[in-house]
Order: sequence, then structure tokens, then C-alpha cells
Amino acid sequence: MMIELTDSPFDPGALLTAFSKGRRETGAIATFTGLARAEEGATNILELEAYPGFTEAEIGRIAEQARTRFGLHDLAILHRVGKIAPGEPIVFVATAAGHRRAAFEACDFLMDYLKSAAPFWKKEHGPAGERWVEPTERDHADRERWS
Amino acid sequence: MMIELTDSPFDPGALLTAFSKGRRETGAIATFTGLARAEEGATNILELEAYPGFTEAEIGRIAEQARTRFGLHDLAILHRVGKIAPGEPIVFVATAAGHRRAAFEACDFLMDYLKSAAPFWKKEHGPAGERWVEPTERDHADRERWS
Amino acid sequence: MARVLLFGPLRDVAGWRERQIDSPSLSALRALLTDEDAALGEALAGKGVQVAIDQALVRGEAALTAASEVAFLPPMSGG
Amino acid sequence: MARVLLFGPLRDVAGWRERQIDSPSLSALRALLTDEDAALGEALAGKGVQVAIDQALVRGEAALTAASEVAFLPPMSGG
Repeated sequence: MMIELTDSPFDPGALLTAFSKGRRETGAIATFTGLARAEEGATNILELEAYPGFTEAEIGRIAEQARTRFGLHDLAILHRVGKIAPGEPIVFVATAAGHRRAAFEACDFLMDYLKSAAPFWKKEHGPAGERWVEPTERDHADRERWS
Repeated sequence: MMIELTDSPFDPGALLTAFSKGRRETGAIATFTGLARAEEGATNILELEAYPGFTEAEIGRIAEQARTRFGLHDLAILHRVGKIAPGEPIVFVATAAGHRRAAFEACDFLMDYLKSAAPFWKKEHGPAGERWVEPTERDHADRERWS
Repeated sequence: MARVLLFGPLRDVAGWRERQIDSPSLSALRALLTDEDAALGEALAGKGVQVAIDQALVRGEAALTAASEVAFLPPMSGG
Repeated sequence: MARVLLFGPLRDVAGWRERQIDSPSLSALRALLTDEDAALGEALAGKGVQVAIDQALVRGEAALTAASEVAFLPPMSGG
């Protein structure tokens, strides 16, 4: 179960290559990659702050919940911190399970947590200056689906 | 929109690398990889037959439905045919959308179609001989969710 | 000579996968195949077996030409 | 000297991110910071601001030692 933060750009495909290798009883791997959007030409830079150690530990608690709840064989989470340019991956989540429903649902569940409640603080640097961003109503509603 | 069949093993990570590159307005990429399971030590070989041309065209019709229904930016489907050993990928689906709900749902929708109704005929070669496999009740029920 | 293709379990019933057969229509082709091999004829008429001519699904009767590709498709199992 | 960390918008309010501060308890630390900077004191008492001591969330009062790491965490935004 890999849970890591990184301040460098990463290739989600390389992570999936590693994650999918050598599995004999896993029938299903779901992944999600979140990318920074250019937002129609505004040259936004996204800046994500974490609390190293604490952030991974909190994500690890939820990951353990997901593993039990969905009967996962394995999971991997890599999350960018620092400044992120449009088009760059922000987050990668992979889940491995016997069957596809569990893999999809666990991936969805983890993303809802990561987008709404994980210990990150998010700032947007745009043409009009910088502003701190809060989760959207939609993010909170998505998260509520699992409780 | 890539839709292909292949009779050789493939690396789902390499496909995700290519699929995720150079996107500026895509916020979300969901993928699913289906792997052949060893089924607890039975040395099963899975054999998939397609009707080349027809199979891709039928998958393409459903892919076009998915693109419209979920507002996808792009999608990719690669499906193995021929004999497949345990641990090898059978199918890879990737969906790109503005937001994660659409990407997840489209990927889920496409997999339900591919597993229950796409033009493939599936045979299992096991220690007890070979048998043709039909979709499970679960596969049909999953597919019903979208109608 | 139409090109006739069998898929999935039909191939195991017939013992062949592809043949060139001269026939003016789909019904004549079915009759010819049933005369030759009663088990195959029954399998071709089985529940859920579809027919594609030139890669498009057809229902009921259809004319065939020398250039036709006729595929008998048993229930599709998904991948 | 406890190590005091501010995250997210709190850092912008305070103009610093990390300081070593000598204080026997969390409440004494809050009082000290508020004396120094009323805006920061208000922000630290704001809705949804949590406190972690040595990377574990705490509620209410807590003793501090010279080795304590005290983090003020404004509402988490997710990634």
C-alpha cells in the first residue's frame, strides 16, 4: 500500500505499469488521475500545501478503511504538493480488487475523500492574483454519499 | 478516440502515459484494467474470439454513446483477443472528462458493456478441459443499471 | 460463393470456421447447411444466434451475392 | 521551545510559517500569539481551525514541552 507526496511532476502511466505487474488473483484495477486544468486560457498555477507526515498518516487511515470496506488487494496514492502547472497530474489513485465493482467504488471513495477532506491547503495563482480555494458544495455532496 | 483489438500482451501503463499527455482542459482521467485471474492455482488460459471489424464497430457505437452521454473529452479502449495467460491484461479503458464523476461513470458504463454484451466469445482452458463462458447474472445486472 | 463465418461455440459444433458456399439467399444457405449437418442447422437456429451480412446485423431473410460475407454470431459473452 | 507551525491561509495572516516559541500549554501559547498579533489570534480561534500536537489532533487544552510540535490547521481543502 503506497501513500506518497511528491513535489515533482510524475507520469501516472509509470505508476500504473508498476501497480499492475505480477498480479495473479487481481481481476480489476481502477485508477484515477486528476490533472490541473488551464481553465480556458487563464494561466493558473495551483499550489498545494501539505503537512508532511501528518498528511500521509491521515490519508493512510482512510486508505485502510477503503481496503477493509471494499476488500481491496492493494492500493496506491501519489499526490503532488507545491506549484503545479496546467496539464500536470495532481493526484493518482489505483485500486486492485478481485472484481471491477469493488475496484471502481474504492477509487471513487478515495477520490471523494482526497478532494474534500484530506489535509491539503490549496491556492490558485491566476492573472487576478492569488486566492485560497475551499472544497466545492459538489465535493462535499460527493463525500456524503459514502456515510 | 482509440478502439483497438490486439493479440499480443500489452502494458496498461504505457497506454495511460500516452492518453494523459498534453491535456490542458481535462481535469479527470479514469481507467480500468481487467486482468486474467489465475483462479486459485488452476492454470486457466482464457481464449477470446472477436469478429475483426464488426467487433470494433460495435464497440465504437457504444463508445460514441458514452462520449455524448457523459460529455467525454476522449476515450481509449484496447481489448485482447486470442489466448491470455493469468496475470495478463485483457482490457484497458480510459476516459477523459472535465470532472471526475463523468470520467468514473463513463468508464464504469463502458466496462459493463464490454463485459456483458460486446461481440466476444470466451473460452476457458483449464485442467478439466475447455468450456465456453457466458456473462454472469452479475454482469447482466450491472449492465441494466444504465438503461 | 458467399463467405460463411462461424463464431464461438458454433465453430465447435460444425468443426469449421470459414467456408465458401454458393447460395442465393440466407434461407437457402440455412437449408443447405442443415441438410449437410443437422446439429449445425439446429445450433444456427438456436436462441440468441444473430446473423451479420457484410458486418451489419440482419433479421429474417436476405439475398446473398458471390461477394457476401455471412457471419453466424452466437450470444455474445463480452470480454 | 515548542515548534509552532501555521498552514494555509493562517500563514498569510501571520506572515510566518514556523517559529520556536516557549510556552507551557496550548492556551498559554494562544494567549501569547494573540497578544502579539490580534488578527492571528482571531484567525487561530476561527471556525474549523484544528490543532495537532506531535502530528495528532487534539481538542481543548494540552500541555506543551520543549520538544512539542504544535500545528494550527485551517479547514482542509483537499487536493
